Amino acid sequence: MLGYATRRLLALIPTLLAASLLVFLFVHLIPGDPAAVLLGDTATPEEVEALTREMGLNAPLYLQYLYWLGNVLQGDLGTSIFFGAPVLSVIADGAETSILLAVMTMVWIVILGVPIGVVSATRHGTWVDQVASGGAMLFASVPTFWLGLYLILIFSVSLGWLPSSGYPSISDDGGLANLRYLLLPSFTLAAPNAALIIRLVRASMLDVQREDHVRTARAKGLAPWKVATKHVFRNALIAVAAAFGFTFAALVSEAVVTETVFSLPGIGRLVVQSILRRDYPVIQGVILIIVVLYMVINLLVDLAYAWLDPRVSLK
Amino acid sequence: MTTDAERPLLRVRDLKTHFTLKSGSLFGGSKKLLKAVDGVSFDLAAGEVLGIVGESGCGKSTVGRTLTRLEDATGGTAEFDGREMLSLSKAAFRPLRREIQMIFQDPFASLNPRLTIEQTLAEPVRIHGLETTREGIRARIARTLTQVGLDPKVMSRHPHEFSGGQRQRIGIARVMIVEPKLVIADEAVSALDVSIQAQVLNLIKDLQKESGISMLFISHDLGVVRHICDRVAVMYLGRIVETAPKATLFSAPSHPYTRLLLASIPRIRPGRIPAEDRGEPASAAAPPPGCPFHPRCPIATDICRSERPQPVDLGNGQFSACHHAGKQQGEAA
Amino acid sequence: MTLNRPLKTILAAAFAASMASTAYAGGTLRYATVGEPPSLDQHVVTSDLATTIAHHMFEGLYTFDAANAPQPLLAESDRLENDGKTIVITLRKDVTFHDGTDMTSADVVASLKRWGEHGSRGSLLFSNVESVEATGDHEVTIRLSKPFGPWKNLMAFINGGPAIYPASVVADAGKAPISPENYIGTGPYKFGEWQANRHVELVRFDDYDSPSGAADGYAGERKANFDALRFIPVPDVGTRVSGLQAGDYDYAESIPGDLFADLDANPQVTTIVNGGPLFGLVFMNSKDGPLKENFALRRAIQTAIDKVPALQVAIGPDKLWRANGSFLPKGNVWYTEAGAENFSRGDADTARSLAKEAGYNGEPIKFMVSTNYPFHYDTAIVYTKQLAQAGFNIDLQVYDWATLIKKRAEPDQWDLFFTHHGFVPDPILISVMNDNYPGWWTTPEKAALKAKFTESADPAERQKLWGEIQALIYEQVPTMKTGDVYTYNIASTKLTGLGEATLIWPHFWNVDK
Amino acid sequence: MTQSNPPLLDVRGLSLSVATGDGLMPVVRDMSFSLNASETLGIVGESGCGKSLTSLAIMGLLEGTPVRVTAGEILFQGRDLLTLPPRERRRIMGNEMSMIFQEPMTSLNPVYRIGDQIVETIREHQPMSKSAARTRAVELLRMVRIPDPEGRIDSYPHQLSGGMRQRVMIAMALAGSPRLLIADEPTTALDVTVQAQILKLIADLQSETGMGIILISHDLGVIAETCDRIAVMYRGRVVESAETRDLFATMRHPYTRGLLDSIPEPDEDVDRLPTIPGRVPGLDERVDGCAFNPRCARASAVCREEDPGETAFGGGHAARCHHPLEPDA
Amino acid sequence: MTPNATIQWFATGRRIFRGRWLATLGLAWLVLVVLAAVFAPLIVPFDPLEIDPVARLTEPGAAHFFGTDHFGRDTFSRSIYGARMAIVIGLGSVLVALLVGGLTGMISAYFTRLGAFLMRVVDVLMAFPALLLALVLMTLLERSVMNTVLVIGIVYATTTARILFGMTLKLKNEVFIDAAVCSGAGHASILFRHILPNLISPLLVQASFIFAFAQLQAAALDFLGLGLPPEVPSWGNMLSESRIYVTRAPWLLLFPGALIILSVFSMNLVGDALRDSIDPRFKNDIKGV
Repeated sequence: MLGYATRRLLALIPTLLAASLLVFLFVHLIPGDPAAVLLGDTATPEEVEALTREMGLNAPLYLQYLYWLGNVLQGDLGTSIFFGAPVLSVIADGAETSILLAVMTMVWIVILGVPIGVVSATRHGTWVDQVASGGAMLFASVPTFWLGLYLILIFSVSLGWLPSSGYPSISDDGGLANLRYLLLPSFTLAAPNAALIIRLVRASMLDVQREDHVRTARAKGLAPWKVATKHVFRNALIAVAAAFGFTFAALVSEAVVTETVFSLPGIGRLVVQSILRRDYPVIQGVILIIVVLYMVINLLVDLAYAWLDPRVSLK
Repeated sequence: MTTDAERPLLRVRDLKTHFTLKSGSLFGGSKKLLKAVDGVSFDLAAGEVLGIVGESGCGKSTVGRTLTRLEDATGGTAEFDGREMLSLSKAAFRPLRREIQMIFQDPFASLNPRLTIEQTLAEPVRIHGLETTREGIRARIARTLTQVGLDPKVMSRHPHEFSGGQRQRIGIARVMIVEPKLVIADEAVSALDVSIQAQVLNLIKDLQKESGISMLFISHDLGVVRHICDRVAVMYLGRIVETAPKATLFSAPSHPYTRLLLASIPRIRPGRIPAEDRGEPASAAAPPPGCPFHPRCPIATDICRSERPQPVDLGNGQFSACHHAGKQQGEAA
Repeated sequence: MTLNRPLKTILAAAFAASMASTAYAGGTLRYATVGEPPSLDQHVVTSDLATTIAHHMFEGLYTFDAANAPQPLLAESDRLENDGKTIVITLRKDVTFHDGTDMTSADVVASLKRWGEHGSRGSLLFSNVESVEATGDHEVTIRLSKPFGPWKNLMAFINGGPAIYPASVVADAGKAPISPENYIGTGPYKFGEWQANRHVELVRFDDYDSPSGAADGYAGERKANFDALRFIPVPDVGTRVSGLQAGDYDYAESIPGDLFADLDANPQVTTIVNGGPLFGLVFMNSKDGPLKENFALRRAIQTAIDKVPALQVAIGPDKLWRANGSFLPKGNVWYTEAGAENFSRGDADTARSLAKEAGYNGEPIKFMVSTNYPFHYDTAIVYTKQLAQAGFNIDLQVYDWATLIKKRAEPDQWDLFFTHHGFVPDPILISVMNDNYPGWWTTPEKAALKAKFTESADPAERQKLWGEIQALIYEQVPTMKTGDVYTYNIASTKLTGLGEATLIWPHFWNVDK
Repeated sequence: MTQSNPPLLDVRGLSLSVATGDGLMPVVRDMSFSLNASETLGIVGESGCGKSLTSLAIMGLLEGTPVRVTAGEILFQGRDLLTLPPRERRRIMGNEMSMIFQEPMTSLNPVYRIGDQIVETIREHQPMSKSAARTRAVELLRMVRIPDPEGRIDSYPHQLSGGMRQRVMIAMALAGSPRLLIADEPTTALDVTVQAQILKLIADLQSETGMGIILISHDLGVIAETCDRIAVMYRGRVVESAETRDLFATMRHPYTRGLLDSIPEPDEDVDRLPTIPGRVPGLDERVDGCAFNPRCARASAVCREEDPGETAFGGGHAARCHHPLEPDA
Repeated sequence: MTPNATIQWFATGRRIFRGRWLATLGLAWLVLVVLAAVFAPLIVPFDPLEIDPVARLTEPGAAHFFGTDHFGRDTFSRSIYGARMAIVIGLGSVLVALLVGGLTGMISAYFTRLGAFLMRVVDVLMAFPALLLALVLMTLLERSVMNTVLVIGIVYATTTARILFGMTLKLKNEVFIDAAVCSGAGHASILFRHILPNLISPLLVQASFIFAFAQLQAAALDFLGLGLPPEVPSWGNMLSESRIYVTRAPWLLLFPGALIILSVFSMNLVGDALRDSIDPRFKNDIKGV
C-alpha cells in the first residue's frame, strides 16, 4: 500500500507541473497591476512603474514562471505583494479557519447525510423517503450565500444565539468556544453537500439492495436491519467513498462564497481578496496548495476505496 | 489438413491472440499476458460448416473475433480466398468485411436500440455499395427479411419491439444481406429459449445449405454443434485439442478432454456414464506447462506435464493433440 | 460512526459556548473594516483604512483640530523666518517611541526626508525644500526655495503624510512600505500583531505621554482606554451591519446610506457621520481620444448631467449628501462657488447642441467604472442614462477596481473614468492638481495658476487663487465632481466618547466602552 | 415415499401477480405440488414461465419485488409460511430451508470473506462461538469438496472460480442442515464439466442428509438426470407433472412433447429439428382459453375458449390439456 | 412535428412524469419560466432598466408587485427579465459544456491514444475547484453574458467530458458496435451514428443538471462581483446588489432568491425524473444532486 501510494504521488508530478503552469498563466493573464493597487489612488504612473520593477513583475513571463517554480520546489511560495509577508505564512494564517471549517462541515455532512440517506433508502417510497430526498434536493438548490445571509439574519441578528461573522482563533481568548463562530458557516457549507451525500447514500443503497447477494443475505434469514447495515450499507459505502473527493472540490468552491459571507479569515476569502488585489504570489500559492490537496484527497479516496472493496487491489 | 485437393476458403495457421491484462484492475501496476488464442490452425472448405466447441475461456470466441478483425492477432496467418488478411491494414480489410460476416450471441445487445431495422440493415448495403438507390436498398432489405422469415413491414420498427428470436433473425438478415462467403456464428443460439433456438437453428441450416456459405460455428453446446456442423474442433485453453468430422468426434472421440466433455452433458435419455469429478480448467492467464489438460487428465503421464503435444493425424480427418492419442482408441466411449 | 475523542471535546465545548455566548473581547475594541489595508506605512500609503488604524500608532508633527486647522502634535512650536522661506520647528521633549527610545530631531529629519523623497504626498512640499536639518536635539529647520503656503496642512495630514518614525527604521527604508515588525511610532497605541485576513491588532502603549490641552478634533489630550484595538476585515457590508447588531463588533465603517434611517432609529446603534465628505470624480482623458483638448465637448457632457438623481440613487437619505459644486464643503475655508453654476445643469437639449458645436458625431465614449464601490457604479449608471438622453454614445465598461486602475494608466483605453476622493485639508492635495494623475490635465492655464497658488503664503490670496482654479476646472472640465458624500459609521451604544461626528478618520483615544 | 407421511412441502393453489402501472398481472396461476423428504422435484420451463418466481415465493424473497402472492398456501412441515410472522419465518429461512441461485458470481457479497459469510449464516441460527462457527464452516467447505478448505476460507468471492463459488453457496445453504433446498438454475452459469460436478455434489448431499430438493431449470437434460418428479410450466401454469420416468415415457401435453423434440441432442443426428411455432406471448398479451393454444397444432375451438382443467392419468401423472397426447403418440 | 411524433412525445413524457407529482410541478414551473422569458416585454409593467430615484426601495404593492430596488427599478419586471437571463445562462452553459466536454469525452474514449492525453488535461482542469476556476477565468476575461456562459460551460465541460468518456467506453464495448464494425462502418459513422444516439438521453439528463447548477454558479459569481455585467437584470445580480438591504428591504432578497431556488429545484426534479427513465447502465454516471 505504501509503495502504491508513493508511486501514485510520483505520478502526480506531471499533472502538478501542468497545473502549476496553468495557475501561473491564468493568474498573470489577469489584467490589473498589483503595484497600482498597492500604492493607492493617488500614485502616479512613474511611481507604479518603479514599484513594478522593484517587485520583478516586468521580467518576461517565462522567466518569472521558472523563477517561481524554482522557488516553489524549494518550498518557497514567494512573498505576498500585499502583505509583504511570505505567502506560506499568509496561507498558514488562513489555514486554521479553513481546516476547522472543513472538519466541522464534514461532521455536519456525515451526521446529517449518512443517517438520513440510510433511513430514506430503507423506507424507500414512503413519505419519510419523499420528504428526505425531496428536502435534500431543495437544499442542494439553494445558493449558498443566500442561505448564509438568512441564517445570520435569523440566528445572529434576530435570535442572537450565534455570532454572525468572523472567527477568532482557538488560540485566542475563548479557546475552543470560538468554534461557535463556525457553526453557521459550516452548516451553510454542509447543507448542499449533505444533500448530495443523502441522495448518494440513498441511491447506492437502493442499487445494492437490488443486487443478488442481498437476496442471498435475506435468504439466510437475517433480520432486515442486519441486511441493511451489514450487507447493503457496507457495500453502498464504496460508492459513497468515491464521492468524498468530489465533495471536497465542491466544498472548496463553496467555501470561497461562505467565507466571504461570514467574513471568515480563511483561505477561500483570501483567494478572492487576493484576486481583487492582484496579489499574484498568494493566488498562485493558494490555488497550487488546493490543487495538491485535492489530488492527495483523491489518492486517499482511492486508498479508502481499496480498503472498502477487496476486489480492488493496489499493486 | 484439407479434405480434398481444392484450396480451402479459409486457412488459419498458428493463430495467436494475446491480451495484456492490467492486474489490479483499477490502477496501473504489473501487466499480465493472457494467451486467449495460442497457436490455432485449421482449414475451412467452401460450403463447409466447422464447429468450434469448448468451455468458457477456452478462446473459441476470440478465434472468431480475431478472424473478423475485432481483435488484433498477435501472430499467425489467416488466408481468406488465397489472400493473407491478418496483415492487411484496417482500411484494406474493409472491402473483405462484406465477405466475412459475423452473427453475434446476444440478440438483445447486437442491434443498436436507436436505429430502425431498416437503418441497421441498410448500413452494410450502402457501405459496400451493393445498392445505390433508396428503392433498391429497401427492396433488398425486404427480400432478406422474407428470407429470414420476417414480414418486410417490420423494417420501420426499433429492436425493442421484437422478441429474442425475431431479433436474432434480424441479426442473421444483416449478415445475409451482403451475401458473404464466410459467416462466423459466435454462440448464435445460446441466448435463446429451447423452442426458439430450434427455429433459429433450422433457419441457419437452411440458409447455409441454400447459399453454400462456409461457416465457423462457435458454441459451447455439443448438441447444437452436432446438429449443424460438418466438422468439429474442440478447444481447450487457447488451443485446438481435437478436430474430427462430426460423426467420428461424437462416436469415437480421441482426446481425453473431448471424452470428458461428452460424458459431462446431462442426457434426457438415461444411459450416460457420468463423468468423474476432474476439477476445473486452469486460468488462461496461467496455463499449466506441457499439455494444458494434464491436471485434469485421467491418463496423464510425465511427458504430458512437460511437453506440449502436437496434433497427431489419426486418419479420416481426425487430429488429436494428445501424447497418448491413438493408443486409447479402443477405450473411446 | 464513532467520533474520536478530541472531536467530541471540541463539539461539546462549541455547544456549551454557543449557549453561553460570552463576549470574548474584554477591553478590546472590535472594529469591522471594509477590508485589509495594504500597509500601515503612512509615508507611502494613502488608503483611508490604513490611516484609520495607523493614526493611533503613528503621529506627525502636526494634526488637525475640530475646525480642520493644523495644531502641533509632536511639535511644540514653530516660527517662520526669511520671508517664510525658513521654517524652524521645536519638538516636544517628552516623546518616547514604542521601542522605548526618545524622539529627537534626528528621527524627525530622517522621517521627513524619506517622506519627501518617497512619500506619496511629500513631493508636493519637498519640490520646494532645499534642506532639512537638525538644528538642535529638539529643533528642526526646513529651508524652502520659495515660500510654500500649505506646508503646515500637508504636515498635519497624516494620510500619506509625514509620520515620525525612529531614524533607525527610516534609515534603510526606501520606497517599499515598511514591514509590520518595524511599526514603531509615538502614538497612544502600539503595534500588536497583524494576522493576514484575520485582524490587525494594536495594544495600549503604557508609556505614552499625551499632548496637553483639552481634546479638540485630533488635537489635545489623547487617552488610551482600551487594552487593544482590533481591526477586523469584514468586506461584506451586510455582515458588518448584522455583526454590529449581533454584538460581534463595536464599530463598523462604511455603511450604505439606505440603511441610515433604520440604523439611526435603532436604539442599540449609534450612527456617526463623517465630518469630512468624500466626493466622486469623473475624470476626462486629456491625453487621448475624442475628449483630448476638446473643452467644448467636455462642457457638453458636464451640461447633460443632473447630479441630484445620481446622489439619491447612490447614497440615499438627504442627510448624507450635498449637491455641492465647491470642491471643499460649505463652512470650510476653501469653500467657493466659483464656476459651480455649471455643476449640475442636467440640460439635455443644451448639451446636445453644445456637443454638436463641439463636433461630436456619436463616436463611442468609453466610460470605465468599478463595481468594488457601489456608489461609483450606481452613479455611473444614472449618468450613462442621462448622457444617452443627450445623444451621447456611452460605452460603459465595468471592471473590478484593480483592472480599472491598471487601465486608466493607459491613455488609449478610456475617455471617462469614475473614482472618488477623500476629504483633504488643502486643495493642493486634490488629485486633479497632480499633473501626472490619469487624465493628465496639464494646460498652461492650470500651470500658471498652480504656481501662484503654491508660492503664496497669504491665506486670503490662496483662497482667491483657488476660486480661480475651481472656475478653470468647470471651464476645461478635466474632471467632474459628483457631489459631497457624507459617509457614516455605526457603533455600539456601549461606546462613549465618540462625539457627534468623525473628523476624517475615526479615532479611539478618549473613547471607552 | 409413503403416502401417509405429511409432505415436507405442500404448495396449494399458489397464485402470484406482478404489480405494474396498469394494475396486477398474474404471473403464476393456481400452482399446486408437494414434495417429500429425500425427494427431488424438477420445475422446468422456458424463460418467463414463472418457475423462478415460484421459488422466491416459497423462500419468502418476494419482498422488495413488485410481485405479490394473491392466493394459495405454502405449507412447510405443516405450517403455512405465508401466514407466519416475519420473525418466525426468518427462523426457518437459511436454516430449515435454504436456497441457491443461478449467479454464483453475484450471489455472494463481494466485500466479505467467504468464511465470514458462512459463519454469519451459522451464527444467525445457532448460538455458537466465532471459532466454533469457523470450524463448522471449514467442515461445510470440506463437505462441498472444496480443496484446502482451511486455506480457502479466507478468500474473497472474486478470488474463486464460478464452480467454487457455487460450492460456497451450497456450503452456506447447508449451514443450518436444511430439510428443503431450493436450487434455482444452480448450474446454468457454469461450464458443462463443472455443471456435472455440482449436480453430482447436490445429489450426494441429498443422499447424505435426506433433504428434499426443488430444482428449477430450463434444461430438460439437467432435470431428467437429477429429479424424481417433474413439473413442466408454461406461462405461469403447470401444464404437466409426472414421475420422471413416466413423463419421458409418455408425454401427455403437446408443449412437453414439443419442448423435448426441439432439443438437439449430442447423441443423435436429426436432419431438421421439430419446432414449436411462434413464441411465448408477453405478459401484457391476453390469451383466452389454453395459454398454449396459439402455438399448438392440436388446438381446437374449445382450446381457444376454455382454460383446460387438470386431467389425471394415474401414477401421479397429470396434464392440463383438452386434447392430451396418447401414450404412443 | 407530425401528429404521430407529438403523440409519442406526450407518451414519453407521461411515462417519465407519471406518479411524480413533484417533478410534474417542477416541469410546470419551468414552462412558466420559459413563457415569462419569451413574453417578457408583454408581461412587465415597467422597463426593467428604468431608474426612478423617487420610488426607491418601495415595498411590494399594487404598483410594484415585488417592490423596487435602490435605483427605483421595478423588481417584478427585473425578475421577469431575469428569467431570460436564467435561460440564456442555462442553455448557453449546457451548449458549451456538451459541445466541448461531450466531444472531448467521446473522442477520448474512442481514440484511446489521443484520449489518454485529453483526459489528462481534463484531470488537470478538474483538480481546480469549479468556482475557483470560474473566478480566475472571469477575472481574466471581461464581465459579459457571453463570457459568463463560456466560463461556466467550460467548468462543466470537464465533468461532462469525464462522464461521456465513461459512457462512450461502455458503449464502445457493446456488441452492436462490433456488429457495425463488421458491417464495415467507419469511425465517424460509429461515433456519430451508432454511439451518439445512444447517449442522447443521458446527455439530456446531464444537460438538465448542468442547467440547474449553472444558475447557482452564475449567482455565486454575481455575488462575488465577477459574473454577469452588473447592469444585466439577472436573479444573481439582483441578489448581489440587494444583499446589503437584507434588513431594510428584505423583499429584494426574497423574490430573486425564491426564483433561483424554485427554478434550480424544478430543474433538478425534472433531471431526476429523466435520469430514472434512462438506460440503467448510465444512471450512476450522472451524479446530479
